[in-house]
Amino acid sequence: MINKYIPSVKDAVVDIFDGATVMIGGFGEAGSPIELIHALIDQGAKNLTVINNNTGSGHVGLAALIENGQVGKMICSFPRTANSTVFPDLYTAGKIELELVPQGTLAERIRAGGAGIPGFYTATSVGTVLADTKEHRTFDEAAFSGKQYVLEKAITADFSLIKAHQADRYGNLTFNKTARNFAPIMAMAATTTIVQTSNQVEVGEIDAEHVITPGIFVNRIVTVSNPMQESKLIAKGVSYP
Amino acid sequence: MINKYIPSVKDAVVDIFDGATVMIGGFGEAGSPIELIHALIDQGAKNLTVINNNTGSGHVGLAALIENGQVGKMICSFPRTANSTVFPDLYTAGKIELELVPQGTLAERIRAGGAGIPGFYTATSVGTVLADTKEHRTFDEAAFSGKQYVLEKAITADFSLIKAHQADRYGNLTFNKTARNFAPIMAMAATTTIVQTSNQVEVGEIDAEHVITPGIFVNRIVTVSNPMQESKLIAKGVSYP
Amino acid sequence: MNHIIENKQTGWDRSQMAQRAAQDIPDGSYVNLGIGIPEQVAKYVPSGREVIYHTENGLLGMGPTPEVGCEDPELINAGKKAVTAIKGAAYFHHGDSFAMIRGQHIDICVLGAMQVAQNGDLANWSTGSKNAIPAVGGAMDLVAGVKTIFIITQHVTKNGEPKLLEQCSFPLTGQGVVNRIYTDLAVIEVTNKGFELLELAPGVDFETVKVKTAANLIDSRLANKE
Amino acid sequence: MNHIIENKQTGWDRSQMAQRAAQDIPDGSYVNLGIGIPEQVAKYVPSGREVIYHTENGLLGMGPTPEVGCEDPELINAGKKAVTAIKGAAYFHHGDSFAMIRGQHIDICVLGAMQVAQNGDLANWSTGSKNAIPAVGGAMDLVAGVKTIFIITQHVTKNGEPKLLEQCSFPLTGQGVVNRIYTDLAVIEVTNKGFELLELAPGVDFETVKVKTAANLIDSRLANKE
Repeated sequence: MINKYIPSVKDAVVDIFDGATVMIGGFGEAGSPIELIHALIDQGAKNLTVINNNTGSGHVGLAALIENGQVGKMICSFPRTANSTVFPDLYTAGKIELELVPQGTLAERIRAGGAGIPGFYTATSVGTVLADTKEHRTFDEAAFSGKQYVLEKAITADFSLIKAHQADRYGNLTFNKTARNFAPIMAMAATTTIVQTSNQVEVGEIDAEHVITPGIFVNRIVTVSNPMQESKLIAKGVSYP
Repeated sequence: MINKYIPSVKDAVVDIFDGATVMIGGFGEAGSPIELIHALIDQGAKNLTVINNNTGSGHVGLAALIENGQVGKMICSFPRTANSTVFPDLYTAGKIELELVPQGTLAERIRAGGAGIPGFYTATSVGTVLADTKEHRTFDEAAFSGKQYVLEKAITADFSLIKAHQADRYGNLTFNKTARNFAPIMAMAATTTIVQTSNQVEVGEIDAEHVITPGIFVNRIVTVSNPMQESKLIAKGVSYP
Repeated sequence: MNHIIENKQTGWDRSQMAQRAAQDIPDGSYVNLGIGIPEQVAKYVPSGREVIYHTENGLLGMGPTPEVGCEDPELINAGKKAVTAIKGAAYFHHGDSFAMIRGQHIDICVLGAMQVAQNGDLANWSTGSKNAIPAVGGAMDLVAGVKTIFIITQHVTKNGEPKLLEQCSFPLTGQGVVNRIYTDLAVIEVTNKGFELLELAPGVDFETVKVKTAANLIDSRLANKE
Repeated sequence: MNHIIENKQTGWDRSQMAQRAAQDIPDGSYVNLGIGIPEQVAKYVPSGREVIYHTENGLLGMGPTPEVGCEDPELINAGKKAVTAIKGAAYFHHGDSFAMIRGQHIDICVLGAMQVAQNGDLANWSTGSKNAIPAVGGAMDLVAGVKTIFIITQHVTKNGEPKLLEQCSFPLTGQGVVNRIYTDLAVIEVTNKGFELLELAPGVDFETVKVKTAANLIDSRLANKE
């Protein structure tokens, strides 16, 4: 029988290894799997490459993971955020690497990684410093002619940590509003996709027409009944651990 | 006010021009917008390039459009089907052009067309005659190394004709079961997307979490209350017109 | 527009710039609004027009700011501020959201600017300072993918330096992407010939705008009258 | 398996080939079944194993054939036959469906074959005849994308010609893609060394299989015993 539920966030992240590439869902706090991130802080894996749109805020969640010295490199589109000091300080001190990727290119590179597409072309970043080292080419087809495009390469990961609204034991997922953001594509792009949800549902409760992430993309699910809210923790001045 | 509903299938296809590229949704009869296709037969546009997974069956729908001499070229993955004689006869007689594309490459080329991606790489067809004229390259990234990939180019269209389950006046769509197939990506890839639905719903009736095709990809909607079922027409020996 | 022109003022303030840009958004448009003044545009779209707002973090049909106390931390815009969703909205993931952008499905994007060049080059993400933390977000995707790019910006910097230039000195966000600029002084179109003045803010004359623009400025109001 | 071995027969019939292949599908697998004999595999997966079936026209969680009269023309499989959906199924569009395939998310695909070469090359879409209407469907995507490819095929053609060859003469579907072959005579693994016999059908001896195979055949049953 297929049952992807496991007992705890600790079990969920137990095999994340030093040097692993880890995608973390969320756009700001919306969709951030904060309990999974904190479990990864407890677990202690080092020299991680982390993919997220941002670099976290305050001293909890992703910012705390970075602050704890576990992240060697960030791949993101916007490493400055309100209440974000951890990454900027480390970056300025030369203690963390940054690969800056335009947000849509980041999303599409992740989707490509999940879809078995090693590379694709886009007009995004053409003529900017971010395209300086990229391969350029043109296309003759009418809809795309007369412009330059750059080759962008897929991003894949060893692990993805994401937050879902509902999950059944097959791993079928739904998401809540704009907390969906990067989660469905990150679920596709990782060898091991780890999900936290506050709503464990029976198989069949999610209508087959409404499934956003089919279970095939999910490896482990853990129930976090009352997930913390990043902005509330920050407002209280909480630091993790 | 946005209202993409128009009165009739005749109005819906009125400006499809000779030589236009037309994507037609459906996988076999599931999702085939048969009333829109018949309206296009009545309208008479010629020398069309048609994109569909198949080439129709019997003498109705897509097969009838081909039989009526309106299609100069088919782009498809599987032009032979049960009850399919129209295309095979014309092809054997050298009267219609065929671009044969693996089904997943066809889907991804359409999705790329809709997503503003002029080209992408895939391992599909490498080492086969279908890759003979394609650009090959390798990638160094671990997840993709040691294999050859071919460059595949986006497909876009002047028009897409698709069938939806529900539609609101914004053009938000849902689909029914496996009738979804190519419709959402074809809706993205055409300059003008034309939808037939039997369920006109009010704005807000489709939950924002359950919308499959957001209205931005839809231009015209027409209500076809009791759509015909291709296999039933074929069983009855119906020919169109 | 009349109530603006009747004011005894010189130039447009931030809200008026947003209001002026809003006049040029047609009924039925799909629009993405950048962070800052552009966000205000939604408030001023003339009544009778139905405009659908896209936010790149996965929502088409973004509604106004919620009332205090009704914010949902999982319903935010690209600036990470709480928003609402209209009836008829749709949620989708980041891959699909930027397919909408890159695939030229969004009609208009309204953005801020650090510099705009007369050929439409835009710089709005970095001053090129070596000490700054680089951060680009979705700006490069938006300018590369959206059909029409409107810019709302002060005509000059706080130090009085022109922002409309022959050539940008800051790192570019995109090449030749800007269509129209709404400043505190004027509405300016970027054409094949360069900057063309479409309209002056109340109390502002052509010479004032020309002096504050570090590139040639064509008065197309005259051309249109000829 | 015991009830098969106890039959006083020679070789496996079509259902038994499907049944034999079904034994090798682990619990929890995601499986795509090709048209023809492969479709039958689902009927024979041993009880106690939960296997999820994918059909490339947009369904994960395909269930058995519906009862007569309960067919839904909008719920079909890749062979365009009426199917059902299990509890816990999910529908998606063709782009997403082939992302599952191309992205190596499907564990096993079971397909038919015209020819298989000892290096794993597969030919199953065209005889290369100039008069035939070429038709490929999803076969090239499946063999390029799915982790493990099982083939179910008669060991020889209707005319008695070997289908397991040193090299395919028909146009390829994919290069070096086949992992295991289930024929009416034997189960054969494609390894770095070539075809390796894993198991003989009841009443069939190694020499019989060897004679009907137009390539070297290694008896790895012996190797395993050594």
